[in-house]
Amino acid sequence: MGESIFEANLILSLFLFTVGILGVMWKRNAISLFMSVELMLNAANLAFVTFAFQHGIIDGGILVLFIMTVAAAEAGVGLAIFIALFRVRRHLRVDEHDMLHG
Amino acid sequence: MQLPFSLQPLFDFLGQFTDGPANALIIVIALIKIALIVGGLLQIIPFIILFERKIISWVQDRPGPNRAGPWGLLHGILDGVKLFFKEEITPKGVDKPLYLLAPGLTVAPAFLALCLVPVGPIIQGAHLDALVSFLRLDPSIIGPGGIISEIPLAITNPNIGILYVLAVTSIGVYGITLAGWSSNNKWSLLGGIRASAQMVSYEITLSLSIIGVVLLAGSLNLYNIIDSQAGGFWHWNVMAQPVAFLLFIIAMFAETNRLPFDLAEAEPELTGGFHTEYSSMRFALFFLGEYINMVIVSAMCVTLFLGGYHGLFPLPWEAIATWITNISPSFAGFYPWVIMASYLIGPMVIVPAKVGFFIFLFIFARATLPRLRYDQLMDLGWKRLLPIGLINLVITSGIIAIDLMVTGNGQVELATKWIIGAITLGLFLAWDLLYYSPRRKAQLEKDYRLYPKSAKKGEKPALAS
Amino acid sequence: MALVIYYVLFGITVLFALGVLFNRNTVRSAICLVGVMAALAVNYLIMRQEFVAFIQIVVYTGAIMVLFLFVIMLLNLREPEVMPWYLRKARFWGGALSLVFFFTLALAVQVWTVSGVTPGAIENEAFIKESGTPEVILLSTLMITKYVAPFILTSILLLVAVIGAIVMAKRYDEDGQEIISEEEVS
Amino acid sequence: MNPIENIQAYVPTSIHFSDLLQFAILLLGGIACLVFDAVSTKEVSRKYLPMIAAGALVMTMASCFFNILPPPTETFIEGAFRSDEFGQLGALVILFAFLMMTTIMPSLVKKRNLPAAEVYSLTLFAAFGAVLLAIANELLTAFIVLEIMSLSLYVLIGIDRKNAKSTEACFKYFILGAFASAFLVLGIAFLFGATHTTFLTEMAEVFKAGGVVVTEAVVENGVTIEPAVVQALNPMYVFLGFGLLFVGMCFKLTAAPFHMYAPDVYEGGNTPTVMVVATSSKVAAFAFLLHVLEAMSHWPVFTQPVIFVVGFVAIVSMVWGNVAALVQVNFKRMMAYSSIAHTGYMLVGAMVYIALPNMLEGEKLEMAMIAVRQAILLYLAGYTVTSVLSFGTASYIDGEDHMDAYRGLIFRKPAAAIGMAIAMFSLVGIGFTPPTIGFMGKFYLFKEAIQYGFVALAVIAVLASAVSAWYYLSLVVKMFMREVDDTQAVRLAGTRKESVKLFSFDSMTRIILFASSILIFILGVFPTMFISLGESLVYGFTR
Repeated sequence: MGESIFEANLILSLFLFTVGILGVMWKRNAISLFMSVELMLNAANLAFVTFAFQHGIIDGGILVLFIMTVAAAEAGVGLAIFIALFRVRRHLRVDEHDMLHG
Repeated sequence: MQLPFSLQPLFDFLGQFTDGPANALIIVIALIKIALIVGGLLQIIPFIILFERKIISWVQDRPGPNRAGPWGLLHGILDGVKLFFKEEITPKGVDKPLYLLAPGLTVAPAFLALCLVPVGPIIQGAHLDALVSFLRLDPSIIGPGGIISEIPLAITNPNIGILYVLAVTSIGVYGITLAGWSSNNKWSLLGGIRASAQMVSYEITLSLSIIGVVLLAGSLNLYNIIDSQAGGFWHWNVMAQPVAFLLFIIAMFAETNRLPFDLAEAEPELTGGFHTEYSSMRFALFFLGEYINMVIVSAMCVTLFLGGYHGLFPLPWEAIATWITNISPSFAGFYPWVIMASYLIGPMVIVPAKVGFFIFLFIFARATLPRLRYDQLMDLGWKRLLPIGLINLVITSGIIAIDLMVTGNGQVELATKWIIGAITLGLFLAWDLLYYSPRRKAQLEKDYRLYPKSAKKGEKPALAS
Repeated sequence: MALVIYYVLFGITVLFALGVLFNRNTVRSAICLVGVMAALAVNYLIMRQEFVAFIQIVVYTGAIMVLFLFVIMLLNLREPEVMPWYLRKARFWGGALSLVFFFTLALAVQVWTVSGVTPGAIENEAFIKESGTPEVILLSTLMITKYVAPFILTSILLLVAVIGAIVMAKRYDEDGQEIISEEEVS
Repeated sequence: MNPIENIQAYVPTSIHFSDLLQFAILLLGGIACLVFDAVSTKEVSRKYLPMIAAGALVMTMASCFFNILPPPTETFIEGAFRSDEFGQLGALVILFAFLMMTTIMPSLVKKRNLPAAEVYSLTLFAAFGAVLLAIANELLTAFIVLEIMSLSLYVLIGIDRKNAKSTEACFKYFILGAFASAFLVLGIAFLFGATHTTFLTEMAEVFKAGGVVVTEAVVENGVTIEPAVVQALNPMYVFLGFGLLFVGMCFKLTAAPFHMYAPDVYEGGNTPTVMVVATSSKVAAFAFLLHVLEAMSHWPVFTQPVIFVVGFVAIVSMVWGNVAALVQVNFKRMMAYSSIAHTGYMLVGAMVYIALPNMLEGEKLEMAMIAVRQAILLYLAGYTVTSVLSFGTASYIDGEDHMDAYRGLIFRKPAAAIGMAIAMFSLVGIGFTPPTIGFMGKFYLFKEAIQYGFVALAVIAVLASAVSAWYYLSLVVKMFMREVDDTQAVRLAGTRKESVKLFSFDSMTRIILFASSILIFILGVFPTMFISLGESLVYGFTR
């Protein structure tokens, strides 16, 4: 069975990544936006694990662990930033944050 | 001794549907274990509830439930029946899918974690051989050299059991959080927020206290952890990790949302918290989940710190069995029974007793301790338990590293365990008695002015205005 | 049999991912993301990366997503996402471009992927089965030898994240201007 | 040998953390800031923390003048790092901007009531991440240090939480930064899938061999069996991986199609942090990008398409950056577009860098690559010094960012106006201002491009920089020639009057500003001095 799931997994990974990009483009809520970014990171993790399994390189697992840690750190800081933004603006609707332009 | 008929044809028949009799056997064994462990626990839970009410009434000096059945034994069951037949109310304005999902998300992880609890030793080697020949099964499928070479007395035994438990319990928070969110009720929402923050905070303490044990055992497998504590209570991890044991107990209370930490449902403030809008069986599922969680964290505590299914003293069961057979020829048939007793004493006596102790602890804490305020809860979790856990971990791993370097056999010596225990406990007590408690007391006296300075000696202390 | 399970899982992952994208309710979308993460964990289990699979559940669903839910609930973001994306040309073209991106790449992967396990993988698997070395030990050995630099730097990253999160999220009381606080929680 | 046995028999060879000792000073300084703040009062920590931070930065900069890091032929810490020009000279450039930032920060901390400990420790951590990113030799390490730098900078951009603009800038920077790092990670994943490794030196071997080499060379019966390629490179994975990684890096470098956030972030963020974002993070990210390109350029298939892609991004950055800057009325937004344009110029150098291995061989190739690296580093150094001067002056004159606020600055703050004018002349570069570093940097860069046949690109770059003269010089004109127009609604810059104490951070800011305006000319007249300094630091004498 192992032989046939790589392509499917890579395509799944690309699919999740694309959904993440679409989420970043389409969503209006900052938190949904950031969730889409998390989805993209998950897609990368899936690609890592798939390659590690296909080629028998254990390293893939470790790289995934590091990326998870980075994602956790990013999430912590990001959500703190959202809270700070909410405190000054009272909402998180992305397309209404337009104080800066022109 | 053998059964009068062979069970093999049965599995051969089932094997037609499951790629061979070995798979069928695996499935049947798993089903039997699930029936015994899960079914058994479900039967016991009404009595745990009754036990709780009795203990509380004992603490409060009143009779407690005593109407239905002798000593009120039927109360728990009748409560269940009542909840089952109550009308199910779905309030207006709830987020329906999440509202229905939440109780399931509370109970399902609890049952998943139950799969891991090792209630007894692994049947393997000669004993498994004897069992197989008793059941007259094919030794090439099950037996020391067969496809199934061991039967652990736990529903499943993955290599990374501890991680599995952590993963599954971390899912449990979703039930409470979603219940709070979907109810469309501000008290419920507050309960849900509190629960999520609390569980994430205390999971860190929980993990920190577990890591020390994992270091001592050198494995994430629950059976390996228990084996590293074999040989009497002086081998138990509580001797090596007393501080971690305390931390684990505190985090255990917080993880199950039990009383000193039950801010998610604090009834004087939130009228019932996350389950305010639930009734009937949906409410009962939350209730059930809470009690199963209690049992599971108790069982994990037992597994990690109190030697699991091992008794206080190691009993040489083989020797006892041989001795009994040697008393008189007519006792020869007792040998397998004694061996069987050695396997069953864990699930039947030792584990229930130890778990029961912790259940009692849970209930006693509920009856005696006041609830924490939210900021106190966070202070305790982040400013006290987390640093203590980190320091404990650093000391433990340092001493273990020295031990491994000196002996070089990959195992932690008994003396090292005691040294770790003595040092960590000593430091903890020294910090508490010499530094923390006096300051805390001074602070409290300053804050609340229980004993004003003007009061003379011998005078009755009076509350200042 | 296992292949069927895998494709069911594939379908579940895709559905949950679409749920993340198209749900207007933030919390439901978060729950869908939890679903994606859990499904990926099962996927890792199929690929025999047990440790990574369970860490995925502990870290992503147990910590990160709970944090997301906590913030959503703390800020009480109940308003649905009004998402007339099909009306907005920029969004529409962005979406179309990404879909083209996906299909091209998927096709390319389909064409170019060397199917099958490389010899090294088969050898490894046999070795793991024979020696019975748990994967965790291999991972941890690698982590403190070959990948020691990222391992140490990760701890610094976490320190930075802690400082950053605290400084961004804490209340300011110097000037008595309390904007919004966790009072609602306590 | 089985790969897993390989792991079990892995003997750590070169874990000498002392190799990173000079950069660990930054880390220790950051932690010292936190500890000091915990044990002291607010006033005391506000007074002494910048000293700690500046001290750590100065110590690290001083150590950069000694040959501490291992030579470029060696990797260290298990192959995670490798130093070249960007290791010591690049660190010097990076830390210069950070030093400027720590000297400007105290007044900002006081004025806006910011948390001092967090500001200075995050500054030091960001510096730590940046200098390590410049020498990273492993993709994952690079990613993690990039995140250390980025997370610190996200927070520093928005540290003034009461200011809605600053918070919004922080939010935009964060979201797009996280988005970019997701691209980066997937890119790393596909490169890992193609080459089975994340170490750039090993990756270079794989690209040289054209595939993954597993078997080692064995001598059997006097016959050497060459190592065999067990798996040919999958071009799909390489291109996908590189493409995603390049997109991610373009976000960090603010190259043109991925620059959307830069103007907003530059406008909203506080000036000292924006200065660092514009300079140090760009130097570090460029160093990393060059290392990746160096590893991959050994693969002949790779060269042509990637030259096309990088060239495209370079042209778009130059053209769009310069054209959009023409219409800006806000100084910081103008600088943002200018920084996009400068990224474009530098990408021309990166393009030459990729093309080299196909043109030359052996010793000559090595010399040429060093020359291109030095040219890019010289350009980066010039850009850093100039930006430090312009942003520093802008923060020092402390007014509105609106361009009209600079009218007649020469009559109110002559020193600031002259400094700003020098910076603007240097930024223009080609055509007008020969003795400045801006000119010499561009000269060296475009010389390399023309030498290796990218004449058209060089012409476009020169034309683009000629366009840039318009908006840079119009600012100078505003400062020097226009009278103060009282009817302007804009509040005029430079009205702040404070007595400046000697030995204060304010005076240190002035000293650095003065030093950088001198440096612009020194480096402009003697650019070879800088280059030979780098050579003697990196290749001069063995350890």
